[in-house]
Amino acid sequence: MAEVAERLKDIIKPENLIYGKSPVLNNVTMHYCPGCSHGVVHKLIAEVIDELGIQDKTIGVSPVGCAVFAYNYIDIDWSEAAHGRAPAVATGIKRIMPEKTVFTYQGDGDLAAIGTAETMHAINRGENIVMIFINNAIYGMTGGQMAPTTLLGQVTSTTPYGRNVDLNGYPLKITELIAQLPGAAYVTRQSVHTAAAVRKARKAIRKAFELSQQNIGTCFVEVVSTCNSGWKMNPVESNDWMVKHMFPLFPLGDLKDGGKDKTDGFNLQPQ
Amino acid sequence: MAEVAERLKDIIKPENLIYGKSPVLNNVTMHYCPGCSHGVVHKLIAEVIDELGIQDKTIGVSPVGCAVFAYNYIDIDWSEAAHGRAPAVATGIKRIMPEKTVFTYQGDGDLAAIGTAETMHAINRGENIVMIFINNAIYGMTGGQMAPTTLLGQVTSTTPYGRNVDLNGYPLKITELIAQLPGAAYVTRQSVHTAAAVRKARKAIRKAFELSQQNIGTCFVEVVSTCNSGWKMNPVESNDWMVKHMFPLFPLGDLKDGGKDKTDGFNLQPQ
Amino acid sequence: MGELRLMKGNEVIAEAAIRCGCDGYFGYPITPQSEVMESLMAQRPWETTGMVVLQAESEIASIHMVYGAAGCGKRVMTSSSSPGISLMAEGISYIAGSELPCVIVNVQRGGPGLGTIQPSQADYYQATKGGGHGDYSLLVLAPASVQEMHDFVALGFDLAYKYRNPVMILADGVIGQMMEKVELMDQRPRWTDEQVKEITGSWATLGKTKDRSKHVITSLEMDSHIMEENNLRLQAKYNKMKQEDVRYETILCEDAEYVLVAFGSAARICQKTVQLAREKGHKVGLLRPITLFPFPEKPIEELASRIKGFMTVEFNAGQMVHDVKLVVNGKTKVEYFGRMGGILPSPDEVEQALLQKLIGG
Amino acid sequence: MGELRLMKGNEVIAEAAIRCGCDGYFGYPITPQSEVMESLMAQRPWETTGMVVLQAESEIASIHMVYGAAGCGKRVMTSSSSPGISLMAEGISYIAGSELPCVIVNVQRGGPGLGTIQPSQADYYQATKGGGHGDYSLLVLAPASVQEMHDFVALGFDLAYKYRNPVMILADGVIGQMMEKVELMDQRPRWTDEQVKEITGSWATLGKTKDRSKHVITSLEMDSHIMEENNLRLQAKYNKMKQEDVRYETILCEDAEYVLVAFGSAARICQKTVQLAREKGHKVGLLRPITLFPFPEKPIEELASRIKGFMTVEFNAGQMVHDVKLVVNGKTKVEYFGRMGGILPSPDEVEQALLQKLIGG
Amino acid sequence: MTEEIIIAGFGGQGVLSMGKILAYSGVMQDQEVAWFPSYGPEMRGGTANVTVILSDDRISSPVLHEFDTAIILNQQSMTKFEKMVKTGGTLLYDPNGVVKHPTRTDINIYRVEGARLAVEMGNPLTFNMIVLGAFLKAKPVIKVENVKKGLEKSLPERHHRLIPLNLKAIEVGQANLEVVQTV
Amino acid sequence: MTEEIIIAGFGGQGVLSMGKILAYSGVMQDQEVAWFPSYGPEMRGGTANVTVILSDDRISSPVLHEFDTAIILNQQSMTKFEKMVKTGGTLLYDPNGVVKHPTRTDINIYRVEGARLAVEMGNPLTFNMIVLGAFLKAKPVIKVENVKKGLEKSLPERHHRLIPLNLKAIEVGQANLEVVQTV
Amino acid sequence: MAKVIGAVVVDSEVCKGCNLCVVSCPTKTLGLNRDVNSKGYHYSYMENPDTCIGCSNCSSVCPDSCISVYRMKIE
Amino acid sequence: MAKVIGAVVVDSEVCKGCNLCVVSCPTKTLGLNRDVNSKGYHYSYMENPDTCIGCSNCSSVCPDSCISVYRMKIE
Ligand SMILES: Cc1ncc(C[n+]2csc(CCOP(=O)(O)OP(=O)(O)O)c2C)c(N)n1
Ligand SMILES: Cc1ncc(C[n+]2csc(CCOP(=O)(O)OP(=O)(O)O)c2C)c(N)n1
Ligand code: SF4
Ligand code: SF4
Ligand code: SF4
Ligand code: SF4
Ligand code: SF4
Ligand code: SF4
Ligand SMILES: [Mg+2]
Ligand SMILES: [Mg+2]
Repeated sequence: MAEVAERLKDIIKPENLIYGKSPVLNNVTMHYCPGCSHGVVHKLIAEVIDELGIQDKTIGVSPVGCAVFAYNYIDIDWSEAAHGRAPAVATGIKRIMPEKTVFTYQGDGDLAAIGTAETMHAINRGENIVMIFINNAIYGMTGGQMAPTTLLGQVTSTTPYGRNVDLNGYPLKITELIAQLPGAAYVTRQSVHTAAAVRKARKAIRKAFELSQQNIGTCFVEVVSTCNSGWKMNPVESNDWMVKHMFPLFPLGDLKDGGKDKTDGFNLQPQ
Repeated sequence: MAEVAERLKDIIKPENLIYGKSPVLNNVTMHYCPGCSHGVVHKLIAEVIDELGIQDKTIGVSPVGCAVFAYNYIDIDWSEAAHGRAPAVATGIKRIMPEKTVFTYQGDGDLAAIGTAETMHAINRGENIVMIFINNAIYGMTGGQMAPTTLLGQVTSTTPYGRNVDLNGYPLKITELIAQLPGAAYVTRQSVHTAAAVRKARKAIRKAFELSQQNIGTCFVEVVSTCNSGWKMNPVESNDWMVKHMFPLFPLGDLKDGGKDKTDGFNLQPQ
Repeated sequence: MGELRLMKGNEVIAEAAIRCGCDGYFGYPITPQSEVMESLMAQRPWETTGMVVLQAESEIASIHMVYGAAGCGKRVMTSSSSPGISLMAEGISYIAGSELPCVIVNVQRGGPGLGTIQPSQADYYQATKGGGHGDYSLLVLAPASVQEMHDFVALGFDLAYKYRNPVMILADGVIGQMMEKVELMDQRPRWTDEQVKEITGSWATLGKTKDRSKHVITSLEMDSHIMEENNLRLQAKYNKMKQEDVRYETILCEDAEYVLVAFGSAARICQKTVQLAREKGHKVGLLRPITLFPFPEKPIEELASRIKGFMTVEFNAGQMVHDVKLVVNGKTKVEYFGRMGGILPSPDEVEQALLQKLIGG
Repeated sequence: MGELRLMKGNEVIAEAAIRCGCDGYFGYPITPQSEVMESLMAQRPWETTGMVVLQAESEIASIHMVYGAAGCGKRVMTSSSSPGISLMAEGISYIAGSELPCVIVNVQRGGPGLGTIQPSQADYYQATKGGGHGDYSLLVLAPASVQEMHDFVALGFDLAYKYRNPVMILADGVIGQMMEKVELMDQRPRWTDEQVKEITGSWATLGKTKDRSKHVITSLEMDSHIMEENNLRLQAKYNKMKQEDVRYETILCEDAEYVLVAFGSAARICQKTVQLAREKGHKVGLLRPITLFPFPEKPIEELASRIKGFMTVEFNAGQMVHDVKLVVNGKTKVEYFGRMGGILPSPDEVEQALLQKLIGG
Repeated sequence: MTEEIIIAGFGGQGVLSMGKILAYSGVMQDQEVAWFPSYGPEMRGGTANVTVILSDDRISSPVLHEFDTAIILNQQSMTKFEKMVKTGGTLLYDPNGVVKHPTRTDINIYRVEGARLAVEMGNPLTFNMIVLGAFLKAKPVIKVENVKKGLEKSLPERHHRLIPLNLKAIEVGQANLEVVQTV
Repeated sequence: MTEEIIIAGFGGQGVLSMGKILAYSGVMQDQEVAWFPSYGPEMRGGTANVTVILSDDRISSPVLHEFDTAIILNQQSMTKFEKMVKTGGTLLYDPNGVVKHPTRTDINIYRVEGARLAVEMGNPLTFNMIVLGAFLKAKPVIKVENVKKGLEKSLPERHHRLIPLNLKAIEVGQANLEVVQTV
Repeated sequence: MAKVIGAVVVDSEVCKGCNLCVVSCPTKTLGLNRDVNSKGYHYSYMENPDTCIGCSNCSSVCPDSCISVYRMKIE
Repeated sequence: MAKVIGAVVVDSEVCKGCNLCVVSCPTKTLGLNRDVNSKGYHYSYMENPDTCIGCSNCSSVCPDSCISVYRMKIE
């Protein structure tokens, strides 16, 4: 036992630290349920902001949703946004302070239900912002109601017998639509259920923030996520459920890369 | 001269009438500017309602836009809708009276700007309604401001130097997005600038109303249209301008046919 | 006697809607009232009474779905909480302008903005003075118990159809989340097609048959003279409400020297305050407006001429107090006591305020 | 003297915005005020002063763009007309709750619903009693001339920043569409980054530097006690407005026996009525509230104790009349005269009403 | 001096811009002015009218129930506005647009064949300037030089070449004013 | 008879459902009842409390500043609610969640080792029923048969098989009530 | 061979003179009248009444439904 | 061959016992403690401290950033 302690003391030295809490994260325990994906994504954003050295020029727009208190956790300037309006708020910020890096952080209810118009139009204008989209197929904050991305058959508090297409409509694959908007620069779908996935997601978020410095259009990162409370499973089961049920409909990977579309196709014809 | 009159008298007899004003059109002069496409599309809708014999079961939802008075012209029951909300109003009507035929009639500002969320979600739910979309690339009613579908370079009262992508964003090809929604049953893009086009457009509208009787999802007919007042051209020039400039971005033809998508892909995976 | 149940205010709204034969509900989740839709969804009334229940993509969509369905002469409703009701402002103005009957439930939370999900009564102005644009009024019912949450759904529809006017049930987080014993009404059938036609056939969009001219649901009128007539018609209707449908409750007002005026859950607290004050020998009564519009002007006017003062108790910065003052018109003292931010004053706290502001002062 | 121009009220809003160094405008077309954005777009201020002008996809997006940009300590604004303002209700409540300064112009048209595009003053309640949810107030300026449309833009920003509160310019279709001679202010530079930092650096989202803790623009507060404090802070601010920033104009009130109370274009009509009535020997004056919130209580109170009666003249069903009554508190008669639906009463029509309701009666 | 004028006709007749030039000319001679149009979506082909007030003093109401002068260019406007001319006031009209000629005997009545003269001038767009000329002949409330200045101010630079034509039209109007009755 | 009760503890302790069963039992014996919870997003892992009022008369305020009985299941709740028990009232607590034991001398104080007993019963979910049993022993305001009826009414059919276990837990609670002081 | 002849009737009061029928007529039958209707529009009329083949192109494109088309076969 | 050994430090007060780190560890180093922290969570800890290779998988997946990972090479 003493031997083990000795050995650990040897390893646990500042110079051997290879992964710790990001300095851009505040020392506040997050209010999220145990195992919630929000926490992982917060961490990645903080890490990227730290890596890129843009803490002093980044403005976050926090949504209405479980991440409503995001401003308590990531140590940057933040603006709240009413439910669904984060892309409009971010547009206002970015247009008025074009030298800043502006990002929104939104859930599926926020981004793909009430905020559909703001989402589509901000991206179609090619606003030079980053959008982080937490798709957990449910309204976490309000207690687990159906979200636009809820699967058919999935049980939520407003689809207690499973989502039914006639009663409730189809799941909305909004990221697929977004990828087709000419103003989108980079659109990718990631996940954070394994360490490998987390590393890929971090890369994607970093790329989004990097591209955003070049003002080449909207960078959009969907993270397929879990909401174990809403789903009424434990965090580990939730990950399995997500892999099994959500990935087929929301396959991971890049959907668009390379900046806004050329304007040719959208112009008046030459005289 | 007399001879001519004689000859005409011969031809102009009730039994020789092959095309006259539809009985489903009221005897009211429409308030539209001379040559406005709205009038033509109204006529086609009236004709189709007449042909299908569904005057007594059709409820129209008139928008805010130049067609705000549509209820004065087509002799059916109508509900107004606030700007952009026609798909929600139509959803309310159709869900509560599923045996009726319900259609919306909306401009590009109405359907594709302020009403984007209602448009996308009604169709994604597969509401069994018909949507007629008058895309004249401008806000006619309010005096010719930029619409979501205004082309880059196009002059409007809010883009007096031509629409510019950095200032104003891209034209939104909303019909292309709609065609990908699983709830869409039939999506087509038509025009009414020539007699041939009018006949095709009538067929499309008829098909939309016919399919709508089968409750197989949303039927969506875009009509690429002119707004000569807003464009500041005469009606004939407007048609030419439309053909030259709008058709390349908004090519005519069917975008989807065959009913709502299968639900397989959207379901939970089998146990 | 009807079935007795222990239920939450929010749940009972759903239950009452189904039982009174409501045709449709359109809504969007928001705390503290999400249980309304959740209860409806759990009950699947579409399989029993045929009631439609739809989760919309937003409160804006909800209210316009209500607009469409109400235009068909059907009895439809929505519910939300403060920020969601704000989003409905344009739609509610349209509904009032088009004279459509419907029921809108606001289970208030604290504002402004995102504020707090805790209870509040700060939407009194919004409900009674028209949050939306233009001259219109909702008929506003303020339930003070779970039983009234139940009763006011059916009553709301009755009044909505009597006046062809939207009715708002202005509740709050307390009543929404509280469970009480409630006597449920027996299941009534939804209106049959024939009944709908009989009741709404002169205006609803049921499909234009040959025997009548078309029906148009609209608030639009470009002719100023007709538009003014429309406005006057609305005002006449509101006056009629003032004549015929004022509702209120008085407790121990007969011999009262001081009267508390409070609605909803604040009135529940005041009930106990009255008790506490009476125990100490103060002649205190309570007037509880049940309809906030039309406001109970007459009983207040009558009291004004003989009592020493009123104190309103509100979970807001002082809103209803102005309506009381307007009626009292200088005849006696009118004070206000309130808490905000979701804090609920306790009965003794109200008693102290009463002593300080009125009785002692 | 500044440059003289003949301009429409709507156009001058745009001109004044550019000249007073406004940083950004976000809007959506609606009659009768679309010329505001059109004029801005025609002027291309982004090439001169650097002002941002963006046509949003809706009024909802507009107001939330304003929210974002105002949170950066920039001087931004939007404009709309009645239905569009209703759509902003939630956003305005958020702005008030987050204590963001900005200017919102409402060029009113007739409601409720789609109503008419003709002029109206029926959004008085909405503007002064909070169309959105929760306890909040806008500072409301009511211009009665094109010159005031000009002046109130700069004044609006000054007051908005003085109080960190949204300011509404409550105009109507008459003032928006009318052309008058206007003296334009000289072009002022927009605030430099240094100025912005100096003025708003303690709260704005300018990017968190090492030397300070993060700034968060929010209206959210789940701790009821802190939320109540926030509410009390807002109320204190509104009280301060009542102390320091009441604005009104009186015309011939010194010896008046009867006083008309009217704002905006109604006051213009009443000015002539005063003239007509005086010509006939009636001692009539006019009190024109310039700030509708804070309402000019003192001058009305003073008059109340010595005149024979007030009559408000409003293009609505009688809204401001209640604020006058609240102040008068029974001390003298308070009448209302109004027209609706876009009908504008002529000066002699007002005179007749005055004779009937007050002088004659 | 205060002159309260209503100009009324069809949307396409240049009613609003005639009022605008009049108002701008008032500014040029240091007067207070107000220009208040009817507005609406019905303006397409419908009627249009504008109230113009020129005054040496601060202007009160832009909404009036009687006018010093009515300039009337179609029948609908005649029906509506003839009765709103003050006793002793002035009514100027173009007979081409009118079926029922004015019948009042307590006001000054003038006519100008604006439509015909405009066609004769080879440019229908000069119509409103001809009518304006006639008005200024009947009631010289504005100096023509100030109208010129007003035109210069109100027209965008690129249209300044049209000013001579407009001034010519004003002359034609002045020369062709017909007096029907004076009181 | 009116009994005003506050039950307070952590979110996961079954505070709200204990209150619910109590309220439902009141209904079963024809009383008026009110059940008023704290609510909020912070309920995840945070504190939860519920006011339950049982009365023979119409119930006025669900908001109270003092209680006949406080049932306290963690330290935070002890800090908050000990002082709100009426003089002569009752405080029941589980010592496992508590560091600072109650110090008042003017109230009746009881304890029950709910957490420990629940583990002993082999089912931590019986915790709240054990506490309820203890309460009913201390203050028999509700008959156990009515609790049974209440359980039957309030639990969904599929959970009825759990009723015997719950009744057993109530018995365990009744048997294990410890009297700290009575006044 | 059966020849088809046609004729149209334009509701000249409703016509707004937009000219769309005129340019859509394959046989140049229609023209805009020099006269105006009561709303001031140069309304459409059969300038060359002989040439109409009753194809109803004009009527199809007319936004104001003011053209009735008649057709008959002659041997 | 250089071998890599590692160790982690879990902030047991912040840990919510979600178990995600435990299942993500390739070497089964981690486990949930029987004891609970002050919030009642069974926090994560190095059950088998010898096996850690410092791969930082656990730390990557931890939503609450409560794991610090240390690694060193040994010859
Ligand atoms: C206007 C308005 N409507 C509704 C709500 C209630 N509400 C808060 S968060 C939310 C949705 C949360 O779901 P999502 O966006 O998916 O975020 P998650 O909590 O799942 O991360 C809703 C409906 C609100 N605050 N404001
Ligand atoms: C909430 C709201 N915002 C704005 C308006 C003003 N408005 C009326 S119609 C319209 C747009 C019209 O354009 P479109 O939908 O393309 O129809 P069109 O007139 O071109 O046929 C607008 C912005 C309104 N009536 N309501
Ligand atoms: S409710 Fe769902 S999304 Fe919200 S914190 Fe809990 S697990 Fe995360
Ligand atoms: S403005 Fe345009 S869309 Fe409207 S009626 Fe005229 S031509 Fe048609
Ligand atoms: S029917 Fe055919 S041929 Fe005859 S006028 Fe019309 S378009 Fe010409
Ligand atoms: S198309 Fe119709 S409205 Fe146009 S000119 Fe021909 S007949 Fe007249
Ligand atoms: S660093 Fe790697 S090996 Fe070590 S505990 Fe974490 S996951 Fe396991
Ligand atoms: S992942 Fe983090 S919070 Fe979850 S058990 Fe491991 S250390 Fe604790
Ligand atoms: Mg979600
Ligand atoms: Mg359009």
